[in-house]
Amino acid sequence: MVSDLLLESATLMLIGMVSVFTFLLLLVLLMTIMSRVLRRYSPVKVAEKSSKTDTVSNGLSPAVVAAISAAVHQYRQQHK
Amino acid sequence: MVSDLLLESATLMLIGMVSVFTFLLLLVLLMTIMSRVLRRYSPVKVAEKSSKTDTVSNGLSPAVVAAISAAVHQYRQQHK
Amino acid sequence: MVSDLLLESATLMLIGMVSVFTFLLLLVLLMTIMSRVLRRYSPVKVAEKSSKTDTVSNGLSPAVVAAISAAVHQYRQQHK
Amino acid sequence: MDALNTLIASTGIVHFTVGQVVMMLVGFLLLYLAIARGFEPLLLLPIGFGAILTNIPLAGMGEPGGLLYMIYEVGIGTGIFPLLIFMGVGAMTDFSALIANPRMLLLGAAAQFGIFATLFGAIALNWVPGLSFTLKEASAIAIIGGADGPTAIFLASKLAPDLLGAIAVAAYSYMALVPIIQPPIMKALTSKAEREIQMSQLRSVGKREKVLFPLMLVLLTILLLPTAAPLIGMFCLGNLMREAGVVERLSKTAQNELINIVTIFLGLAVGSRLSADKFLTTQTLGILVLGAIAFAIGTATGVLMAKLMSKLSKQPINPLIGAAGVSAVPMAARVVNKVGLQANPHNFLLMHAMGPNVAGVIGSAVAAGILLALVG
Amino acid sequence: MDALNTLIASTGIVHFTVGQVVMMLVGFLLLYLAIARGFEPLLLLPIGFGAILTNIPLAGMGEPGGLLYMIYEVGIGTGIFPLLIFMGVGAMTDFSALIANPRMLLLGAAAQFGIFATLFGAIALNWVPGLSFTLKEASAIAIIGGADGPTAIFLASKLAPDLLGAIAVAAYSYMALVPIIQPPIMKALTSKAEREIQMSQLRSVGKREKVLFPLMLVLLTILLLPTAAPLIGMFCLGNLMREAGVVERLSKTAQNELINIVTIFLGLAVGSRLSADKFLTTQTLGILVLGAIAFAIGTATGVLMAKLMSKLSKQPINPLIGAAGVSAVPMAARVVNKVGLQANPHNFLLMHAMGPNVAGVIGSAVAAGILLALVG
Amino acid sequence: MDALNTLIASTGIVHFTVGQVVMMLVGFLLLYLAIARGFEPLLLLPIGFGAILTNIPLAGMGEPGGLLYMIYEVGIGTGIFPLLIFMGVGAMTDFSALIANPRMLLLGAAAQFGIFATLFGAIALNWVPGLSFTLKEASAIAIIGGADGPTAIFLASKLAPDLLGAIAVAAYSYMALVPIIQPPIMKALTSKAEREIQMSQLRSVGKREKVLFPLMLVLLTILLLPTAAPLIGMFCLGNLMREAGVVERLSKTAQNELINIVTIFLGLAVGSRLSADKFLTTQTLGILVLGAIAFAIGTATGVLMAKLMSKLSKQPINPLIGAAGVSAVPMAARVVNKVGLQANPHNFLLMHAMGPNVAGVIGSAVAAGILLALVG
Ligand code: NA
Ligand code: NA
Ligand code: NA
Repeated sequence: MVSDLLLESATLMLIGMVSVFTFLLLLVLLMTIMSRVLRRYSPVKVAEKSSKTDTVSNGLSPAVVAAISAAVHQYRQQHK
Repeated sequence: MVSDLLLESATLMLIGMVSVFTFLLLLVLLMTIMSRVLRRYSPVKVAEKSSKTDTVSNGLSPAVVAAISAAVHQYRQQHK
Repeated sequence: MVSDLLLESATLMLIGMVSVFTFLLLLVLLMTIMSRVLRRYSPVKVAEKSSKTDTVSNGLSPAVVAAISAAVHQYRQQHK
Repeated sequence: MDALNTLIASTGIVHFTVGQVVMMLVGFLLLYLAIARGFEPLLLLPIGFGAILTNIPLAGMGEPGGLLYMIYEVGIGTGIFPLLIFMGVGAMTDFSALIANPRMLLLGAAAQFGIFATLFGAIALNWVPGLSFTLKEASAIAIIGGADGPTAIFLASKLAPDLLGAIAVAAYSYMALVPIIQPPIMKALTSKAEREIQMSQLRSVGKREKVLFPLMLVLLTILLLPTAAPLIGMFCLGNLMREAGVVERLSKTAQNELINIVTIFLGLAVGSRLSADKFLTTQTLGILVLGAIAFAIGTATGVLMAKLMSKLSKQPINPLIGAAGVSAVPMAARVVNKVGLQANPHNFLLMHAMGPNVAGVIGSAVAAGILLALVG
Repeated sequence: MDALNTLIASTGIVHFTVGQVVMMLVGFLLLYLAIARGFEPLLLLPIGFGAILTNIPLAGMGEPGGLLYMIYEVGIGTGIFPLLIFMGVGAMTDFSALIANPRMLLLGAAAQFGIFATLFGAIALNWVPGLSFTLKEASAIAIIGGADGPTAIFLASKLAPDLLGAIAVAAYSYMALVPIIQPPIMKALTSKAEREIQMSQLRSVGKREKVLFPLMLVLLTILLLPTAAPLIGMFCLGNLMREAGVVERLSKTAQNELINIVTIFLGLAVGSRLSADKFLTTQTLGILVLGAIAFAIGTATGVLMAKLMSKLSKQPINPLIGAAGVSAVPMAARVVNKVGLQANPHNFLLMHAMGPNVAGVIGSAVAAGILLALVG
Repeated sequence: MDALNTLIASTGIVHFTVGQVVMMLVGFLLLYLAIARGFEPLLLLPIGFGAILTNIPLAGMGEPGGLLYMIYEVGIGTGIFPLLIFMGVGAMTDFSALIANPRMLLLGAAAQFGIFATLFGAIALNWVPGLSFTLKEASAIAIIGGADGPTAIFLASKLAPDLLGAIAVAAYSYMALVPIIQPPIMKALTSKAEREIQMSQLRSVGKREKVLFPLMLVLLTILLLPTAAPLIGMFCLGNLMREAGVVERLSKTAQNELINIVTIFLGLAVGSRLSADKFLTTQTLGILVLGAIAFAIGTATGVLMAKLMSKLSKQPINPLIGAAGVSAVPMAARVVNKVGLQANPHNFLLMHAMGPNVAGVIGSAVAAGILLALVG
């Protein structure tokens, strides 16, 4: 009884790991193809976009930035 | 069969459009009356409220504004 | 009939109030014990924590504070 | 012309009953109180609107299949909405003032006499011809004296669902009327000298005490009063999320988006119980009268208890803070502060009144648990 | 090797039907339109993804027990999701422009001719072999001409649930295509001189008017058209929360988190109706054709009504703003502004077009109520 | 005095069973770990509190009609909560590191050996007297090795609902214990020279690649493993909303308010499965032991795979990053970084470990799909 189950679970282990690897290997393949195709047809855009992301990622909302530049600008006007 | 349905849908079209216009005409009437009544009894308040709305609509939260004025004030204190 | 109900509700009133007081008195007791025990074993921490809470409770988000100090700092750099 | 007849037959005008018209006016009255008078607008606005929607003839929004009916069944029939509100309120409540001075809990206990006296009064009203309350109904009505909306709705949904609309409306209305109801009672029961008493500053409270408080409260509830466990449990969960410091994003959501969403739905669902057949009864009149009495008694016993404690205590206690024991957070504490300032312009009682104020929330939840255990 | 066979039998590849493949391509097309073309992405992205998920063989996500099925039943089967969206839209809508110039409502009325003409046209299509629409189905399709997503979904869920997927997709797609569909019609029906007309500035509107407007609208609906009460009622509740000024936290939640959550679920649920058996029919073709016609007719009658009003009115009225009467807020108003600027670079019609634009929302909700009353 | 007896009979004290007391202590232990030790507090705090609430005698919060029971049935019984969490996690996940170096997926694959080896081990435990696991139960337990909370809860709710509480608690506890479990294994399997390997900087990744990635992943899942479609589908929907850039408000809501609300409810619902009869069994002991083993094996195979790749690859690969393949995002990646810094103070592996880390999420969802296909 237990040995039947053990056999079954050993099969599961084998098939499971093979399937996981197959699935993820196929994904690696697809991703590699995608990246190559995309970079061939639009090599410049990549750099642009990533720099744009950097600007956003400093975590300040545009409203805050706008408010601060306005405040500093106003202060500068009043005190020069 | 289809012609019966067509007749029915033509009636629907007629009654539907008449109803839509009736409904919205009544709404026009009600709104006009309301505006006249309100403006007769409180002509000044309208202007006040709208200016208040303008101030809010610049999109800065009071906290941010407060923070900035505090920061600029503090800076001014320390550097005069 | 009504008088039976009245008697029952009078009992309810008595037992209810006694229970409420018992429950809350026990809570008073527990809280007093807890506070004493805690203050005996960590008298310093209390003050520290409460001051930390004060700083947070001024309602400014860290992002805003950071933004403002950065702005003011930058301004100071540029104008000295 | 069949279609025209169908359309005319489907207008609301020709189907209105007098009751529906009256209840719609009640709905508009609640909207007026909420918007123009600022009476507990977060609840009374959706309740009022729900009352209007549920009384539209033919629309059936409060009947099986209708939007309001479904919201009621899912949210109040199950008790989920008031419990989620309580979790949010827990996440919003700072117990520092109470932890610094635990004896304030006794004021929260004394003020619950409003509940139990009203329960007795409601049963006594059975002598009035045309009025008839069972013990369950009387208990559900009496909880109005707890001055706590979600507790009242939770208990009413368990004990007397048919009265839920009137009870919730009465509870929130009287909570909004606290500034009118309480001051005369407070002044009548205290001397000017008493009202001038300044209290000593509260000690600061550490984080550990704040974390342990909800745990202790839930533990005591578990041991002594399991019927109050849903209410107090969810309240303590909210407070623990607030004070633990490690789940800030859950705490923020519980006290903002989640409670807001639930409040809209809770209001609409309560409003859906304001249908003519459920609201336009002599019972509603009884509920309104009893609710006001409950508030008044709770205020009075709170103040009297504070007077007693003031006499017995070494530390100065201003008896006014007893009035905050009814809960109605934070309105009652503000009223205490205001009446205190009238007697002595330098007497700021707000922080001292917060203790009894939050104690009142716990007290009425405990009272609800007792009623559920004995009557439910 | 049993397990291997089981696994292979459970892959999707071996079970795909042609219909599922086609519908999945439709799903990817919707994603493309949403992401790359910016076509109503808030709805078409989740709809497209829902279409993909529901057509996965063996996964059964759109069948009883599946995630999408449950979301559909709870949210659209009951009508709750479109009503909550409408509440959120109400909380986002500023009626100032309409209150300042109530006659704009007539443009919103005229544009509804697109709905009723299409209803007639759909029935006429029954002469085409292979096409067959009942009166209910024709009504649900015609509402596409209302250019209002939640209204279309609400009506379709009541009158023709099987067509809901196609109707919702058509409605949102044509709303996104407004900049392409409307300008030629607008230009064909107006002279350059008419398009150049500048309109006088709108008066400012007080807070009280803004608060009373939703109340008046809901009152009129109650009296005349109770079948429209759920839609217009929830819309007015949202707008009242916005304008009342006392429940800002509820209003913010209704127009942000709540509507966002519901939008995700609504999109997935609509997507779950894009299964091969429901979508790949000749009816869908009819729906797409009729939807486009409905939009075009609505635009035309809106413009024609505006021309008429322009002739009769003492105040200058630019007939272009009639095109905004179909709703499709705020896209249609922007298109009006753009076409106006092409004729006269100093002619900013945006604010003037907002009046008919929001009138169109009310108009199509009224039309939906009439259809429910007469056909439902 | 009847009422007094009723009240006393309704206190918790007199009804406590030993099992309930023990489970309540388990609940308090979880709260302690969450609050004082910072163990996955977002989940363990509500789980611990739910465990306390569900074990209150007489309150019946975890029984039919009770709050926790309803939350469980609606959210976990249907599988909706873990799927919504997965959507939120998808919206929070940045796949840049993985897209820049797709081979990292193999580390996510290798680490899943922890799952399948544990499945075998669980069955082997049937030889131990008193322990007995079916294939379904063994699979549900084994998924703990996936180090992914929502995946574990989703699979357990399908295959072994009775073990769900213990499995979820084990999964989240071991995820919190990653900094203790992993480093010794990582050091045992690598030489100091290997741990010092610096990796070359990752290339930047364009927006289009990020948009196409979730689409490709969902497509592959559809074709090969439809049973994983709900999990991976919702994950990809979340990620697509994040990267599409056109539905930012939906993405923000999915990764904040929605996931927070669901997390509170999910935690409470999981806690409601920590009742004495379900948790205090020898099986739970087996689950805890097997879970730890699964983690250890997954870590080891991940590292070994990375060693293999390091040998075969032209680009330098630090074998430590293999440990991140178990998922436990972002804890495992941080541990990798820390161990790397210990060997070489200039070796920042965090970004490089993010690739295998998110690959581990995909890997365990795939493994869950396989188990559902073969055992479910
Ligand atoms: Na109270
Ligand atoms: Na419209
Ligand atoms: Na994993």
